[in-house]
Parts: sequence; structure tokens; C-alpha cells
Amino acid sequence: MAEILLEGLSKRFGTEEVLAPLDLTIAEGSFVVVVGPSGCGKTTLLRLIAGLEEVSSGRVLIDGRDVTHTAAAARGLAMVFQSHALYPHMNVRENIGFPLKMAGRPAPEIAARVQAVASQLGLGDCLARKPCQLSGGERQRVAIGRALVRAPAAFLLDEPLSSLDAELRARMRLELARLHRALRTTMLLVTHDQIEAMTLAEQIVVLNAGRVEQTGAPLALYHAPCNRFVAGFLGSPTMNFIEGPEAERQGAHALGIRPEHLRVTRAQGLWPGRVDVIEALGAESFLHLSSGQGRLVARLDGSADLRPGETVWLTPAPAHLHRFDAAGRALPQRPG
Amino acid sequence: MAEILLEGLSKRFGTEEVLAPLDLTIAEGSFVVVVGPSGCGKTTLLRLIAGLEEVSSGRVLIDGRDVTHTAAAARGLAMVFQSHALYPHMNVRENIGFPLKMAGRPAPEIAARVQAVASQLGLGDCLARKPCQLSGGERQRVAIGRALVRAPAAFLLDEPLSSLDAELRARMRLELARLHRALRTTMLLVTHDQIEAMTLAEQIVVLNAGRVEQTGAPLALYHAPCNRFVAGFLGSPTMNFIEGPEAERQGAHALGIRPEHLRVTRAQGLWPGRVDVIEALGAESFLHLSSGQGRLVARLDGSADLRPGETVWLTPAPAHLHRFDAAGRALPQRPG
Amino acid sequence: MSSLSPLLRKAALTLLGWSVGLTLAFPILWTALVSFRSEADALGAPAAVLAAPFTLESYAAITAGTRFTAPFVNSVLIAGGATALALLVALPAAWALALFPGPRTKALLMTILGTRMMPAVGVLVPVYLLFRDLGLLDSRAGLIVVVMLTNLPVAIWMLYGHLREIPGEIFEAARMDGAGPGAELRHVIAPLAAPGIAATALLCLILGWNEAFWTLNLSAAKAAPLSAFIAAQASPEGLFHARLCAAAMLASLPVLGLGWIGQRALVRGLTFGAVK
Amino acid sequence: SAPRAETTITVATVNNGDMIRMQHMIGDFQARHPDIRVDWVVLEENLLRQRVTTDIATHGGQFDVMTIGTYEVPIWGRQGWLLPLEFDAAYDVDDLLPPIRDGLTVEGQLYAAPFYGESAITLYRRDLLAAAGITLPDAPDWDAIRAAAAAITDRTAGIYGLCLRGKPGWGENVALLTAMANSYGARWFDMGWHPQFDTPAWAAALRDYLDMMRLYGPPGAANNGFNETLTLFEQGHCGIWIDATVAASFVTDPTQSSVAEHVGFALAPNRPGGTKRASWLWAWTLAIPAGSQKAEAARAFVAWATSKEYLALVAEQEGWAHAPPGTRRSLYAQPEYHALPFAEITLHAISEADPVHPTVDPVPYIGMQFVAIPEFQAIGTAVGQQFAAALAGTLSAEEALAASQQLTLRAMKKAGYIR
Amino acid sequence: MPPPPASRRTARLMLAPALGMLAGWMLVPLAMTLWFSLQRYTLITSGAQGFAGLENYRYFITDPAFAPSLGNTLALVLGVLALTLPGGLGIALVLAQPFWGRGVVRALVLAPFFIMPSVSALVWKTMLLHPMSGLLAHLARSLGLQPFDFLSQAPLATLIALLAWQWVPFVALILLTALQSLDPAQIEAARLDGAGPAARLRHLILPHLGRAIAVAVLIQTIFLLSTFAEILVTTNGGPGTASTTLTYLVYIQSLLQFDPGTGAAGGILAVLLANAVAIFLMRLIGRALER
Ligand SMILES: Nc1ncnc2c1ncn2[C@@H]1O[C@H](COP(=O)(O)OP(=O)(O)OP(=O)(O)O)[C@@H](O)[C@H]1O
Ligand SMILES: Nc1ncnc2c1ncn2[C@@H]1O[C@H](COP(=O)(O)OP(=O)(O)OP(=O)(O)O)[C@@H](O)[C@H]1O
Ligand SMILES: [Mg+2]
Ligand SMILES: [Mg+2]
Repeated sequence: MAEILLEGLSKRFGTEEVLAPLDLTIAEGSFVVVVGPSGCGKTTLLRLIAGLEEVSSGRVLIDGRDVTHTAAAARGLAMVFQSHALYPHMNVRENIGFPLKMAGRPAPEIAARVQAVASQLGLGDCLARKPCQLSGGERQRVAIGRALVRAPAAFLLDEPLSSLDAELRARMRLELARLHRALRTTMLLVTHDQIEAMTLAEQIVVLNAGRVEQTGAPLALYHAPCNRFVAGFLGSPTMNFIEGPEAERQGAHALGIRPEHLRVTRAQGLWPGRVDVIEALGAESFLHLSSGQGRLVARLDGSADLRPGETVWLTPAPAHLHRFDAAGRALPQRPG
Repeated sequence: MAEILLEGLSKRFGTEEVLAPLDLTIAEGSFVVVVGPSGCGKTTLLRLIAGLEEVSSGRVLIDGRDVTHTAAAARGLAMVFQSHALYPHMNVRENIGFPLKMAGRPAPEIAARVQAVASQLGLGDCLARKPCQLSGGERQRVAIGRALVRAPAAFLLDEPLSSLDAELRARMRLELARLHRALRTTMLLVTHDQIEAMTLAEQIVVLNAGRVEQTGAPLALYHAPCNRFVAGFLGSPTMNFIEGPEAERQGAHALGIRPEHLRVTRAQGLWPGRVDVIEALGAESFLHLSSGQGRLVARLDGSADLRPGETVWLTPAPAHLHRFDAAGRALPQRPG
Repeated sequence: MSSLSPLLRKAALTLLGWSVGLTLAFPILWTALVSFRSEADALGAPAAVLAAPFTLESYAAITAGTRFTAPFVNSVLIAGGATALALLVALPAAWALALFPGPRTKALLMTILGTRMMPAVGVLVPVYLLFRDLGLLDSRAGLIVVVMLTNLPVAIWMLYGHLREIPGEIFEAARMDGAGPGAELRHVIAPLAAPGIAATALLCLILGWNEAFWTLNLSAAKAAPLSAFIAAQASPEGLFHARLCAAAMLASLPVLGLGWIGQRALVRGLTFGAVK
Repeated sequence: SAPRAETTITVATVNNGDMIRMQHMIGDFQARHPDIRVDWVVLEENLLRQRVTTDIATHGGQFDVMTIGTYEVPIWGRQGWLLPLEFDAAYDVDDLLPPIRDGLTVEGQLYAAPFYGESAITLYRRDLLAAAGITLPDAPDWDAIRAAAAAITDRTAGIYGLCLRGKPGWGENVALLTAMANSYGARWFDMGWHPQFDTPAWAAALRDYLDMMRLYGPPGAANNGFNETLTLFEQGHCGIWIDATVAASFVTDPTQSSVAEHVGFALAPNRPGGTKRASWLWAWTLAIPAGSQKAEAARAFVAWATSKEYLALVAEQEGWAHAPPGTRRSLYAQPEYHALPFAEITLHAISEADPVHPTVDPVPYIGMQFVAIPEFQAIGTAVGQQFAAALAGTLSAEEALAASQQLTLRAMKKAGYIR
Repeated sequence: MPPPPASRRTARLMLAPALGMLAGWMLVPLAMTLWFSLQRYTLITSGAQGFAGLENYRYFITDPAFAPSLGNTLALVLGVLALTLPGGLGIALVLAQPFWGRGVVRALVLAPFFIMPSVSALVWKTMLLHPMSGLLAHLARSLGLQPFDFLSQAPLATLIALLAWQWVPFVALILLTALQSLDPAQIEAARLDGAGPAARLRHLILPHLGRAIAVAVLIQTIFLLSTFAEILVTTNGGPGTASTTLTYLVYIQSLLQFDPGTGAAGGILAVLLANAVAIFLMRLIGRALER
């Protein structure tokens, strides 16, 4: 339940600047999700907040207190490591109970809370196992458990669900949301999962090469990305970008249209296209097409009764056309 | 380019049976994806095939040759470990080049192939870094690179894309598909990502608690799961299950209906429901509802202009209703 | 140490480290100092020893002729040869024990160490007879073998300990990459266990260099190493502190130097960032 | 370099000053015997003894010439382990001092050639005694020693009246205490090989020793052997020191001793009216093991190293004071040597020594400060530990003697001397 | 993870040379020693030789020095371990941190281990501890105190201190190397879990070092049980039997008395003692080895 304030925070490894000076406010009790391509500095950001990495410049404030030079242990944060960082010589029970033991809680309380967290995470059967005897997903859940068992000022979660299967992941996602609603503890979560980002976040921070590209509510970012990077990064399959005469005609350097905003019809439409590949996911299908505007992806509900090689017509929904200038900045929506 | 045959393969750790005796044929040149909940034995299965774990019973045949007792190194398979298992003392270049070095390839060839694989994986900038200086996603890509650089009899890939962001993951997914098309090397991939499973697999193997639940083409499994487990496991959000009078009325113990097959309307419909939560992902939204049939999830295109608390009507598409008996087995589709 | 500023903390550590180091090394530093004093000055009070003039006369006295060079060469050959041999034999053994543990591994490890339990003084006569009959008395080969054998259990134990620290999946990865046992040993185990191997080699070198019982008792003139040189310096008629110190320094400098280099290799610790 | 067939002999020797000097003189030997090469094995005394004993007893054959003491020679000679020595006339066997020569002869056969010999004397600081206004007679008794020690002890100035060996070992404190006990009329064994530590004579000797050391001795005496005491004396910490005659040449050497010009000498003390002095006889000798393949070369070396010519060579190169003492009459006949302050008294002490009749009462053994039986090394060492413990204060004199008696009895029974 | 049989065969092959050599080195002398221990066999008396039954053992055990030597041996081993383990751990922890001149300090700390034991003993005895000319005596006198005669008044304690000084670098070295294989992420996790330095030491570092500590204890014990040169040089086992250990007693028997028969009997007894100690230790720390 803490407000985290980053002021001009930056990090260099040697000469390489991994995080450019960035300012960020994580409001008390909010759920913030950090997304960005691999290697963009997400983990580094979390580690700086946690106090595991020395800052190169800038300050970290927790509840107004400058903790830039405070030891990690004294910041009162809980973290789930991307690499799990389980204690190899302790079994699951001891791993999860460790923070409580460190806090000097009485043994019966520890036992009870560990038991509760473990069953919440579906780890009831493995309590006596060592990390080397666990599956990847079980390990990750232990790492989560170690954080959940505490009552920290804030949670820092570095891709906490990446090793879980879809069902478990969905369950864990809801569990996290429920937890956040119940505790209203500040949460900072790194993920590369679109669904996680969109559903959990009150606020998404899009990081790219150590720079914050945009911050905002999930749907706001989805519908009004401030630049081409954000537009392309959120949403899967990614947004289609069209350059050339068609874009210029609309007064932009590039046009963006999401796959779900491309209407596909057998007859009639704006642009013709040839179906290359169909990815059928069951609930939906992705059509990979070649057209005069380049390679495009369209999204269809259910299974498409099309086959590769067929020619179809594509029509972008005008209300959902994004326009970008040469520098990649978004241009205002065109009236009409 | 090998056929892998498992005959009565089983594995126990101590007294715990992690894999029940299973038979499986992985056809030459096919792309098989293994899915299943966390801890169901996916990694164990791969390790048994690789020769890293001793079988408790049964045989492993590669191209008809019994390799059950052949050393891992002699089986000619390439593997991506779930935990990456990079060589910490080698830099990225050496890590990727190691299998070639072991195969005694000349240095210039190694250099060229490593370069090619690295740029294919977007690792061109990190070639000189040690694993401890890489981000999680970069590490995973190195692990993939180490497998791709070889020309093995088959690839065993244990959640190779789990640490990658959506965009990169999509790219890597296409890359794997392209590679498989080009080489037609047998590939066995473990994943917990629905999209990966659906788009990459020629055949999906659903594993549950060490047992094969069903094997088949992705859409076949999606549309005709043989039991409730498979039905619930594939597809996200998961299938809605309805028990009670409604199911019995249809001659089943339980009914199953996928979220996309529940039509949501303001007025009129089969079952009334109250909106609890709306998860808006941009391209689609998930509605969590309470109804007389229990808690249900429905899927809508785009953003829904509904708000929590509102009451809506739900209508299942009859053609997509699944019926299960008390043991969870699927019952044949009802005519009409 | 938590809230100390990094700089202050480092300063405190520096102070602590140096005082520990200087305290432990004090007898040796003092020995070194005395070795550069004349015999008469060396016997004075500490302040006088400190103030006395520098001289190399003790070194000159004890290195006269070939009395130092021959044993020095022997020591290098014996300690070096024994270490190399011991590592050659111990590394595969430790690898097998560490990576393929079986139900008997622990018993085997104990047995290996058990071979060191016989007090050397108790077996000298039998071994002497054995060496006499094999014609190995006063031969470097014989001494290399003996020193190697006395160090082998320790080498296996140390290497075993270090190898067990390496996560097993890395070896599995190497196997999947087509590395046979030899290549695995060379390309993965050796570099990964490098600090451990360096520590073990250093230990074997030191133990071999300082081994004084067997080398003294099984050698005469031809193969006698520095332990014999030292035994020739200890307590002649009268106490020659300076000369004793000079001899001690000469005999120890090579290993001290090795230690200096060795510890640098040891620092190069490895972080296992690759394994989740 | 020379393509001539070369014989290499291995000489094992102790690292005492005189032997080190011998190594520097080897050029002379090489000049006389160009076909013989000498390899040295130089070790400190205890180690050397252990090495050569192991080697000779197992016929290891690693050494061609061994440096051994008067303790080993008769025992080994009797076992047939040593080659009997015959020298040509030029060597002049008769020139060897009779007590020394007798100690190396078994049944009329000489088994080792003496390199240097020693007995015991009293060394004292003339300046300190003079300051205290007393003098020490040339043949003092223990009462005189005690009185003088009491008079000059000044602990605050770091002056200790009496320094005696205290370090355990048959060649260290046991040597001194045996000699001292002899002067008290004690002996190790009676004629039936029964240990005699339970006699009043031993009790008196040990009690006096402990008494004097406690009152006038330096701190840490229980760890002082010959070397340590020598250093103490040379640094001026000791008033009186009763020890080997060789010490005389060291303490009078100004390059090494800060009290060189103040040292006086007297015979080893006896009891008032006693017949035996607390003296001893020892020689470091060169012998050839019976199995040596190179006996001829070895004999040539031994002859050279113990010859008159060698004495002359050392005298010529380093001065007479450094000639190995105590072996040849002719050395003492040299006027230059005789003029040295310690020459006369050393000769006297050695000549007076009688290892065959070391004690007042008859004994079945030979040896003054040791008992020339094989078992003595171990027994002596163990007994020495008891004496050292008594000196350190962990045992009383009575306890130390009782323990010594018991362990000696045990060992003699095991060895079959007594039932 | 139990390995496939193919690798197990290789493993056996890899073990063979070491085991063969050690078996030879252990079994041949051991057999000879056993044989000697049953013989009446002395080197320098040509007295009756031949089969002696258990006579040598009886003689060795009834030696008045035997009982004290057992006590001294154990006290020596335990005393040194009690000093070197905490000391070595502390040093390793300090040396694992970065500070100015760490390389030099590392070399300084390791130095005592590099000196030949007999030389160390000589240096300590003559230059540090000697009650007349030793540094400590000078120090005591300059403080107006009476110098303490360490080797006579506290021989065993002094020996323990000397041995601890020699062995503490070894422990530090082993623990330092082991420390470097500790995954830093674990330490970070523990820091976030609220573990202070002491808790991290107890719950993370010590368990991680478990095996290294076990190795250090066992190796040290084996070496300490056969400590010899240091005793020979400093105290000769005395005064009395105050610092006589079992090994030293064996030395007295076999190389002073030149009675290899009795010495062999003592040697066998020493092996038995060493095994007893080792088994006891294994019980104590064995689990750390398995993990
Ligand atoms: N110790 C280090 N030394 C040098 N470079 C480093 C170090 N640690 C990280 N980096 C680099 O910093 C960049 C950011 O790393 P970081 O781990 O924060 O990425 P990330 O956003 O978490 O990526 P991922 O999603 O792949 O985990 C990467 O390019 C990485 O290679
Ligand atoms: N060495 C072992 N000893 C005991 N149990 C083990 C061992 N290794 C794995 N297991 C158990 O076997 C089961 C299967 O493990 P496996 O690693 O194959 O799971 P998985 O399907 O890969 O799961 P995930 O998706 O979480 O990686 C798990 O319940 C795990 O706890
Ligand atoms: Mg990361
Ligand atoms: Mg797995």
C-alpha cells in the first residue's frame, strides 16, 4: 500500500545505458503493468526499485521517503524473480515460509499461512519437495507463493506467470486480480502476455529500449497509441502498417489498422488480397494475406471457410484507422 | 528427420508415477505439440526421449532403432531446456557454436552458421555477452539458437518461447513454422500457449497427470474433444460447463459451451445473466457472468458497451454444445 | 552493514580485511624481515631488528654452490608432476562420483579418504622396503608417485565438492549438444569448475611442495627436494635466525608466488545466471 | 666434464658447523681423488639419525659414508652393519685420543673414524663472577656452582646464574642429567639391568637440578637444548653453563658471541668429595655401511676427512680455532692450537673421560651420558620427557622418577633384559 | 537423477584408475603393516624375531603414554576445528566482498598455509614464542609482564593455535571458492524477504556451504590426526606426555625405538581411531555431503 515515485531514474551497465532517465509515478494501491520487448529493461527497472541494483542516477521514493540508498531488505517490498531464485536447499514449505520466518512470526502462524498460500497456488502436494524436484510451473508458483505470503508495501512481479499453462494462468490471473482488490496493495507486474497486461492493469507502462513510450489505461493505449511502437506492440497479432501512396493519400506517412478492424469479404471491398496462411485457433482465425498494401493480417471469428490461395477483399474500418507521421508519432484522428 | 516411437514408456520418481506407460508415434517430419497442465510430465517425457532420464519401463525407438539405453549424446537430438541451461562460462557466440564444435565443424563454418542463427533470432548485438549479462528473453533465444544451429534428427523444444514478448513470440512462432516447412525435421514442442499449440502443431498431444488424454489435429481437438478435460484445457477462456437440470434435460451429465459460442444480447435469449466483470483486451472482451447455470464466460468482439451489474441474455449456439457423461467422456453430438 | 553508504562500507571492509590479513601473515612477514638482517642483528629486540641494516648475507650463505638449486629443481618436478598426475586421475574420478551418484557413492568417498588415515610414520618401514625392492629409493619418479598418491584423496574430495556445485542441467545440455564424456570434461566441466580446479591444484601443489615426511625419508642426494634443504638448515649448532628465515623464505617463495597467481584465478568466480 | 669413469659416493652428515666446513673443503679431496665425486645429504641431527638407521637396518644402500655418533658405532659394529676400517700408516691411528678410539672399537676392530670429539666442561662469565666477588675453582663441585649461580643471578637484568639443558631428548637433557647423576653416584642400571631411578642418588641429582634451574635458570628452560642455551650464553644471559667442550670454541668466537672475551672454563663439576665428574664423551664419526658398493672410494673419503692433513688444511684456511677438536693428540701438540683458551681443558676433559667405567658403582653398559644399548634411544627420550615435565612444573621430581622407573622397567622387560 | 546405464559404464571407467591406485597404495602398506604388527620385528636389535601374536598391541596399549595420547589427539583435532571453522568462514566472508587491495589481502591470508609445517613450527618456536628471545616475550617485557613459556606451560593449546594458524587459510580458501558458486539471485531474494546479514548467513550461506564445510572438516581431520612435524619441532610431545598424540607415539615406537612391529600395531590402532572419528563426523555432517 505504497506510492512509488521514480525521479530521473537511470541505469548503465558499463557504458551501455539500459534505462534512460525516466520519471514514473505508481499510485498507492494501483496495479501497474510494465510491458516491452525482450531486453528493453523491464527487469532492470524492477531491480532498481527493489534495491538490488545500484542506480546510475535519479531517486526512488516510496511513500515520499527517499530509499535510493536504502538496503533492499529495508524497503519492505516483495518480488517474484524472473529466474525464480528459489532456495535450493529448502523444500517448498520452507521456501514459502522463509519471509515470515525472517519477520519473526511464530511457527504455527507460518505453518498456517504457508498452507493457505500453497493450496491457493495448487502446491499442496509438493510442500516437502526441493526445488530440483519440481516442474517449471511448480517452481514459478513457489516463487509467487514466497511473495504472496507476506504483507509487503508493494509487489514487484517479474513475469510471474510465464511458465504456467493457459488454464492455470487464467486462474492465477484472476487470483492476482482478486488479491489486489482485497488488499489494495500496490502491484508492479512485468509481463509479455497481452491478456495479462490488458486485464490486470489499471495502468500500462510501455517500455522500449530503456525509454517509456507511453503510460495509460489499457484500452486507452490500445485504441489511442501515441506512436507506432506502442501501436504495434500492443495487440496480437500486431497492427498492420501500410506505407506508400495509400497512406499519403490520407495525409500520413503510415497507416495502421488492427487485424480485427479489417473486414474480409469474398466479394467487394477496398483492397484485394490473396490468402497465404490461415492460422485457426478455434475461437478465431488469423488470415495472413498479400495485397497491394503489403502483407496484411486479418482476424476472423471462428474458423474461416477459406483456403490458401483464394483472393478476398479487405475493408478497413475507417473509425479505427491510425495515422502516423514519418517519426512514428500518431496524428489526430481525421474527422469523418 | 526421424520417426520417434514410444512403447509403454513410463517413469517413476521413487514411488511416484510421473508418466504412466504410454504409447506414442511421432511421425517422421511431423510437428507435434505436447500440452498439459503444469507438472503433468511434459518435461519428463522430453527428457526420457532425449536420454537424460532413465526409463522406468518401456522403450524409445528412433527410426526403428531401440535407443532406450543409448547415451544422450549419441541420439542425435537437439533440445531446448525449459531452464535454458546455458553454459555460463561461454559467451553467446560460444554457446550457440558449441554443438557445431562438438561435431567437429571447421571454425569458419561455425562462425558463419552462428552468425546466421543469431541474426535470425535478433541476438546480433549480444554475441559477446555472457549469459549472466542477458535478459530473460535473450537467454531463451540463445537456448533456441543452440538447438537451431544443428541439423539434428529431431528437435525437442521445452517451452522455448515462454519468456518472449508477444511480438517476438509471434515472430519466433512463424520462424519455427518456416523452419519446419523448410527442413521437415521432426519437432516435438512443449508449450502452455494456446496459440502456439494451435498454430504450430500438426498434431497435439494432451497430457494430464502422466496420461495421454487425446491426440489429434488442433482443430479436431478443439471442436471434438474426447473428454471434459481436453475440452476444458484447450481454448482460452476455458469452456463453460453446465451441470444440473439443463444438462440432464439434454441427456448429459454436463454440457460444455465455449465462450465464443455464447451469444450475448440485451433483449431476448435463452438464459438471463448478470455481468460481473468485463475483461477488455482491445480486439475482444470477455464477459464474466452469473446466471442460473452458474458462472459463465462469454466472448465478444471488440469492446462491449456493457457495464458490470447489467443483466443480459445468453444463447448457446446449439451446433457447438458439447455433452459429457458422468465420467467426463464426450457423448456424440445430438442430431438436430 | 545495511544502511552504511557503499563507500563507508568498503572502507570498513578494507580496514577489517587488511588487519586480518596482516595479522595472519605477520609471522611470515617477520620471517621475511629477519631474513634480510645479519645474524647478530637478527637476535636483537624487535625494535633493533626493525632498525638494523638490510643485508643479503644469509641468502648468500645458504645458496652457496648447488645446495639450493638442485633441491629446488627437484621440488618443482615433484610437486608439479604429482599435482598434474593427481588432477589427471582425480578429475575423471570426481566427475564420475559427482554426476553419477549411486547408492555406494558416499561409502566410496569415505574409502578414498580412508587411504589417508594410516599415519605415515607407522608405514615408513614397509614402504621403505617396498621402494628398496622396486629400486625407487632416491628417485624422482618414486617421489612423484608417492606424493601424488598422498594427495589423490584430497584432490578427489575437493573436486567432488566443487563439481557438485554445478547445476546438473548444464551437463545435460552438453550431452544433448553431442559432447562425449571427454568433450564434456574439457569444454564444460573444466572451465566451469575452474575455480575449484585451481583451488585443488593449488592445494596439491602446496601439499606436494611442503610434503616433508616421504620426500625426506625416501630420498638421499639425487631426488632430495627443498624439504631436505630445510632440514639441513634447521638447528645447526647455535641458532641462526637470519639464515633459517632466509631458507624458509627461499623454500616458500615459489608457493607464495603461486598462491598470489592462484588466488587471482580463484577470484574469477562464476555466476550461474544461465539456470533458472 | 672429464670423460673418466667416476665414482659417486653419497655422504650423509649432520649440519653442524664443522661438517659444513668439511663441505667447503671438498675441493682439496677432489684434487687428490679426481675420480671420486661426493654427493652430500645434510640433515639435522635427529632426522639424520632416523634416516641412516632406517637405511642401514633395511639395507637400503643409499649412503656410502654415514655420520654417526659414539652411541651407534659399538651397536652397529657388533651387528656387522659397518665395514671395519683399516688405514695406512700415514693415517696414524695411534694419534687418535684413546678414550675416543676405544669408544669406536668393538672387539679390537675400529668401525668408525672420529671427525670431532667432545667432553663436558663448565663455561662461565669471568666478568660476572668478578663483579660478584667470587671465583670458581678449576675443578668445581656442585656447591660452588650453586653458590656462584646464586651470587650472579639478576633476573631483572636478564642474567641467569645457571643455564643447563632442559629440552627433552636422549641427546639433550638426558645427556646432561645422566652425567650429573653419575657425579652424584647414580647409575641407569645395576649389573642385572634393573633401572635405578628409585635410588636416593638419582633423587638427589634431579632435585638439585630442578632446584637450581628454578632459582637461577632462564625462563623456558624446558625447551632449551644445546643450541638454545648456546645462544643465550652468547647473548650474555647466562652466568654459568655446563655443556659440551665444543661450545668453548663458539662462545669465544667474537664474530658470533657478545661475551667472547669474558668466558672462563673449568672442569665439569662433581659432588663435594666425589670421584666422578658430570662429564661425558661424544664423537661424531664417519663410518661406512657394510653393504656399500663403493667401499674403496668411501674409505678414501673417510681417511681424508679425519686425517691430520685435514686438520692442517682447516687451520690453514680458517685458523686453528676452527679445526675439528677432540680427536687427535697431534692437534693438541700444535703450539698454535694449544694456545687457544679451551684447548688444554678440552684435552683434559676428554682424556679423563672413561666411558667404560662411567659411574661410581659398576654398570653392565658402556657410555657416560648415554647407555649404549639399542633400546636407549626410546627409553632415553621417554625419560627425558619426564624430566622436562618436572622442569616445567607439571610433575614433581618424585613423580618424574617414578614414571621413569616404571617405563624403563617396562621397556627392559619387553627387550628381554629382565624378566 | 539416476543416469542411463551407458553413462554409468563410462563413470566406472573414469573411476577405475583412481580407485586402483588408491587401493594399491592403501592395501599393500596396510597389509604389510598388519603383518608387521603381528611380528616381533625390531630394526636395530637382532634379538628374537618371528610371530608375536597380539604382543605388540598389548605393549602399545599398555604404554603409559597411550591413554593421554588418545585424549591429546582428540583435543588437538577438535580444538583446531573449533578455531578454523568460524575463523575460516569469517575470513572467506570478508574476502568475498570487494575492498581495496583485496588481492593482496587474499595472498596474505593464504600465506600461512604455504609454509612448510616444520618451518612454521620453527619460526613460531624460536621467533615468536621463545620466552627469552621471542617476539611475544619482548612484548610482554615491554609491558612489564613476565613472559609466558608457552611450550612448557600450555603445550597442547599452543600446538592447537599453531595448527589453527596453518589451517585457517585452507578453510578460508575452500569456503571462498564455494561462496563464489552461490547464485547471487538467491541472496537478492533473501534480502527482499527481509533476511538481514545474520539470517542470510544462517539460512542461505551456511546451507550452501554445507558440503564445502564438510569437505574442509574431513580433510582437516585426516591431516590433523597425522600431525607430526609440528610436534617434533616444538614440544617433542612433552613436557611429559602433555602433547603426545597417537601419531607421535607411533613415531616414537617405529622411528625412535626402531620397533616397526609395535609401531605397526600403533599404526593400525591409529587407523581404527581415524575411522571412528571419520564415521562419527560422517554421522554429524554426512547429510551435507548428499544434498
Ligand atoms: N549485468 C549486465 N551487464 C550488461 N548488460 C546487462 C546486464 N544485465 C542486463 N543487461 C542488458 O540490459 C538490457 C535489459 O535487461 P533486462 O533484464 O532489464 O531486460 P528485460 O526487459 O527484463 O527483458 P526480458 O523480457 O527478456 O526479460 C538487456 O539488453 C541486457 O542484455
Ligand atoms: N527429480 C524428481 N523427483 C521427484 N519428482 C519429480 C522430479 N522431477 C519432476 N518431478 C515431478 O514430476 C512431475 C512432472 O514433472 P515435469 O517437469 O515433467 O512437469 P511439466 O509437465 O514439465 O510441468 P511444467 O509445465 O510446470 O514444466 C511434477 O509433479 C514434478 O513435481
Ligand atoms: Mg526480464
Ligand atoms: Mg516442464
